[in-house]
Amino acid sequence: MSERIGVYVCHCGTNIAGVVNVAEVSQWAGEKLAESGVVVSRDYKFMCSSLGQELIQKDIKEMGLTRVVVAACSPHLHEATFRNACKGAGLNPYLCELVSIREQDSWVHTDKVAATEKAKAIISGGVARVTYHEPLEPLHVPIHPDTLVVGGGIAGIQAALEIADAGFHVYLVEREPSIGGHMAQFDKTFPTLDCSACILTPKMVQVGNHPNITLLTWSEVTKVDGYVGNFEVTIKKRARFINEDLCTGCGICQEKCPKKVIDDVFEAGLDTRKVVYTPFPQAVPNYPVLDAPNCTFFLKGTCKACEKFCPTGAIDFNQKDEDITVQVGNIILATGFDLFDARRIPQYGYGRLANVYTSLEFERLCNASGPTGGNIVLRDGKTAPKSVGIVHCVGSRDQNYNPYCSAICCMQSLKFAHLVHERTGAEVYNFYIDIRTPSKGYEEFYQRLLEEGTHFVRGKVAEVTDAARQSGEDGKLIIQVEDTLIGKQRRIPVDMVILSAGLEARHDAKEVGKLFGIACSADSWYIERHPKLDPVATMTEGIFIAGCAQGPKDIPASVVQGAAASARVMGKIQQKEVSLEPVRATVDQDRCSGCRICNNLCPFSAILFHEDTMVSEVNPALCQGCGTCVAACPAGAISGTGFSDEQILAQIEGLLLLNVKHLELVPG
Amino acid sequence: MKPYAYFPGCSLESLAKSYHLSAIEVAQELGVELKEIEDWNCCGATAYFPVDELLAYTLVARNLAIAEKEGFLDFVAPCSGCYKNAYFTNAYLQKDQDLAEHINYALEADNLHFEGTMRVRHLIEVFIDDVGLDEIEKKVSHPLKGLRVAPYYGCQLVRPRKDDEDVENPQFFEGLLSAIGAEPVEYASKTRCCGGSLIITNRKAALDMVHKLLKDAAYSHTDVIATTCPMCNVNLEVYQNQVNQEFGTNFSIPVMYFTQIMGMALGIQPGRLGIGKELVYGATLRNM
Amino acid sequence: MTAELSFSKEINNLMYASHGKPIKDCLQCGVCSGTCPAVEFMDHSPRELIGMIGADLKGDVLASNTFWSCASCFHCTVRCPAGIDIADMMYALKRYSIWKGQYQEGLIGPDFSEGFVKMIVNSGRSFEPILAVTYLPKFSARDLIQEAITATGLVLKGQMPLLPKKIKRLKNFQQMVRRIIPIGGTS
Amino acid sequence: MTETFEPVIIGFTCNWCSYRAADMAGTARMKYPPNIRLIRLMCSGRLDPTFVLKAFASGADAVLITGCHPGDCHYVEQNYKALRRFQLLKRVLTQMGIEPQRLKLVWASAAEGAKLAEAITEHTEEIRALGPLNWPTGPNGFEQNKPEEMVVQEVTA
Repeated sequence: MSERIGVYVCHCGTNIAGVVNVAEVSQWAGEKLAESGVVVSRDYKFMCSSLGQELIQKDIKEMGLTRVVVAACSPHLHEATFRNACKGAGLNPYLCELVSIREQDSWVHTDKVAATEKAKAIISGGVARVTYHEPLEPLHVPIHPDTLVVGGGIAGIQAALEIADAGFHVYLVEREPSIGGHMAQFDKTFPTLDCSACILTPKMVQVGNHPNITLLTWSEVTKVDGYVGNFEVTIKKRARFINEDLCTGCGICQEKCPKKVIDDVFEAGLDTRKVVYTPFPQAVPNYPVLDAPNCTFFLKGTCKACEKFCPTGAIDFNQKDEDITVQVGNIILATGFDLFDARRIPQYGYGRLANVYTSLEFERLCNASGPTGGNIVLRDGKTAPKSVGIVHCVGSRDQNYNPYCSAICCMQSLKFAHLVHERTGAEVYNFYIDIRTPSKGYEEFYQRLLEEGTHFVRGKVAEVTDAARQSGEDGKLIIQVEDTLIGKQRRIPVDMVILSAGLEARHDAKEVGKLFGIACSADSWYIERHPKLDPVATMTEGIFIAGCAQGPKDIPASVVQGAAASARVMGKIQQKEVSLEPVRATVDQDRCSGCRICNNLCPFSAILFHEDTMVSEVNPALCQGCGTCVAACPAGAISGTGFSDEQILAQIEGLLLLNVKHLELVPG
Repeated sequence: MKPYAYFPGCSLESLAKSYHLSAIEVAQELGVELKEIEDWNCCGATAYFPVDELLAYTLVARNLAIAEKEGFLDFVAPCSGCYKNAYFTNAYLQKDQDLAEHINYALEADNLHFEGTMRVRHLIEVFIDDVGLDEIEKKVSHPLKGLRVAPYYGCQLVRPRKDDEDVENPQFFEGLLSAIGAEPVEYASKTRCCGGSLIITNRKAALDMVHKLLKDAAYSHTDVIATTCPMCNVNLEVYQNQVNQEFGTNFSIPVMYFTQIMGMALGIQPGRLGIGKELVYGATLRNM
Repeated sequence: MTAELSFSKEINNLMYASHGKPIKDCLQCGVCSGTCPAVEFMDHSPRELIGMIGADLKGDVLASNTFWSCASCFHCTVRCPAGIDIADMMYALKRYSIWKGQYQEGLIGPDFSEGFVKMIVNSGRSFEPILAVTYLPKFSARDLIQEAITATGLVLKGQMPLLPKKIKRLKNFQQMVRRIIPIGGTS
Repeated sequence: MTETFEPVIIGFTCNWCSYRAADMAGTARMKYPPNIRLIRLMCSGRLDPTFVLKAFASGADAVLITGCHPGDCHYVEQNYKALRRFQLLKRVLTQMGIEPQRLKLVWASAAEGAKLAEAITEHTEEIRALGPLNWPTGPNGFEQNKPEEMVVQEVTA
């Protein structure tokens, strides 16, 4: 064996040495693994300390080591440390292998003998593997300074503004006619109860006027090519039938349009809007959208009232959808959430019993700019409720619907309770399983509600019915529930029921995820790179997530994530270029039979097929290094850098070295 | 249409004769061939699982195995209880090999073997899914104009949940009733329990449940309650008087099997539908 | 492998073919109790009973009439947010208490179930009049009269046959039953 | 020797989930038998069936494949490919006269250290009960001394 390998066994204080006989291990490696190329084997108290690193560097220089195996903690902790140490001594960092005898050995086993034997096996595996390592260089890719933000809710707005203010250009794409997202629909925000619009609209205006922001509303991303630093994104700008250069946003068209339709989006179905409309007065941009499928002119060929009255001739019935292509270096997905459809729980009567409302409907109902001007009244439009029941966990924490907690419902329900109490003086009942208020000022808000005399009934509501069984129930909605704290069945008659519906991932989250090449959890929330230490990055370099797209969260948390994602993006932009781990697949052109089996296996479409030469090739910048194609190639033509067949097979043999010997000894 | 393996169940031989009669008549009218399987045994009802689960499965498996042996594809039960037991036993045995082994060991004693090839259906499913509402509508000769019928699903027809069916507010029964020209009644407790065998083991509780049901039905102006299960029918009809005594009410809501009501719409002569054997007989019906 | 199985474990094991989640997943939300049509007639609500099982209060659980008041309507099962098959748990408890011969005095449920089983084992079919013998003795005088009235009413209306039916291959059938009982372990 | 028989198990882990789960088990000082020896791959999708056969050929008594839960794969969907290969492998092993239960697949997310530890313990016990892997010999088996051939045969098959 031509390689000269150094083995370094770490005590990690007593973390390892307490269970594994480190000295014995290192001596064993020095003797028994000599035939595999080990020329030196040492143990040391703390290998990661500067002294420990110098020990390795000294040997590299003086003994001309060509490979290094460190047996210590998990590579996820100190791989970088030891690789840099080797680099410092002139050895290619990728010729160093860190094997874990702490997390995988000393910390999980008690039998010292067995643990020591296992440590030997692990090291012999590392030695066998490292022999086949090859010197590698990290890949360097330039970063385009522009950024794409998808979704104009509060998270997207925050992210866009942070980046734009830092002097970089941002494309902000929003599906709806205006930015603002769900927050624009709310009346008050918990726990401070400040007016949602008052704090949101200034930010929306900033976005609208910002020189560094290109705002594309009524638009959707249809195609994403390229890779970190160099994405090419195609955006479909749907026809608005309004000439944006001419439109002054005066609103006359909206006023004159003779046709009304139910507004299912912004007013949550509680009110109507015109066919030419801006969803709400403070909309950004303030020029309207013409909803063609409902437009009398498009349906019957006559009307054109809007066109007649438009003072600037901005109406353009011939406008077509257009595709815009932009180059960006990074992408932030802030696509938000959908509200759980309360119809899926028939026993709660939504859609069947008039005075059962969803949370979003109620937000509009108590919103000063909403259909009732903020008067909390029943569907008849005049009667104020004398009693209101608020049902928590609707569609959340329920195996039949969504198993997760939607995080915002408790506080939202408390807010509703307060508003009802404040504006109508009605008796309010909250039906909860657990009250969760784990954030600054939240528990205090709960206290406040208790003081206001809101009734709290601990029990999941069984059903809401209008079938009166006892006196006092006629004409009421009866909430059937077990009050679990007193162990009694209760039927509570109320005038209005509010269902605190949970949050769900966007109905098209999976497709969108595929479009951008990022993964969804089973619940269709986008998966972050690390739940704690890398919460806004994804497994795809250059693509970040913020807000409810990543999971249910409230406004403060969404803003934080928007800012965090923008910080990550600006960090990347400042680097001017990214260096990528060289864990990549490469195709040996001569051995490739052109069978194309690998082509469809790659989720990142990193493998392209050359029709002319009839061979496949891997684009190193697109490849994420999962190695699936390597495993699948029937010709063995694809090799995975850093995880090659030779390396793995050698490691297997190495790991079993001891064992094989053992088999030889024991007959049978 | 292929013939169906017909499993009447014990009640249809005694308490629910009229269900048996009307089911056969209506099926014939709609060209559905129901072939009673040979030498079937009791399905175990709800009283059986409390004693021995395996034995309960065996009882049901025997009937399924007989139907399999006779080469049927669909196993049809008019009784919701039988249906539920058959459906889930079939499903469990298909999933659980060990369980199936136990059971098959027992079945050998009767030279039978459970394969799991049956599709278990309730009679109403067969009419709605296989015959189809349009077909039924075509065959209606006496549409039940203005007759307010309360569809009573009860429990075992829709519960426990199979796949993703709506177990809280199903609609298929309403569809069937509209198809025969009747007016389906919207009422609160169409999937609420009738008390089942509690009528025997816990009379007070059962009567209370029946009372609530009748109350809800009456509240929504019901001419007749349509049932899909002998147990429900007996509880709602036969014990109506006891409810009246118990709660000082005076309900007299006729209760009929959905097949009897279908039969009337299809112009089958009432006698042949077992009509006239009810204890409660509503004015509306008499005038029909 | 432990010698003594806890009561809650025993019940879990008894839910043989139940495809629901284990009882310990219970959130104590009470949706089962709120849904149960018979809950007013139970000395402990289903939720309480689940809690008691979790706390291994074997005696109190077996003394309860809750599971004997269950009509097996499965409404709780389909609504349980924890995916527990509560109705099936009630069956499990019935089996357990019959096997242990421990249940509240004066209940009709146990006798009824066993009577039902015996009858089917004897005839292969169930038949109301014979069945009555097993449970009528426990009826109050008032109920008895009621029952008589209803019954005669039924007979007059020709809804109640007077002779029981038996299946043809009764021998095989009983043979079959005998093959299972040792596995199930009924008395 | 079956009393004292200690199997050797090779475990393949995914860098993003199960390997981190193993780290977590360590950090939390959870205990499991020392019979398992882990190999880190970037993804369970990297698992070449050859690796498993190689492990058996080189003296492993069992193999444990671990990866991200379906739907959670860090490379979108590669764990599904691992699942397919696992099923294929089980068949191949049976044909080779190796008890298929020697090969096991477990999904363990980065947060499921406990689950992984449990799975390892379980598998170890199963294999302890099963006894050492004895290469079948005779007409339809393979010669103990040349497992490599078999590997080649089976992979191209």
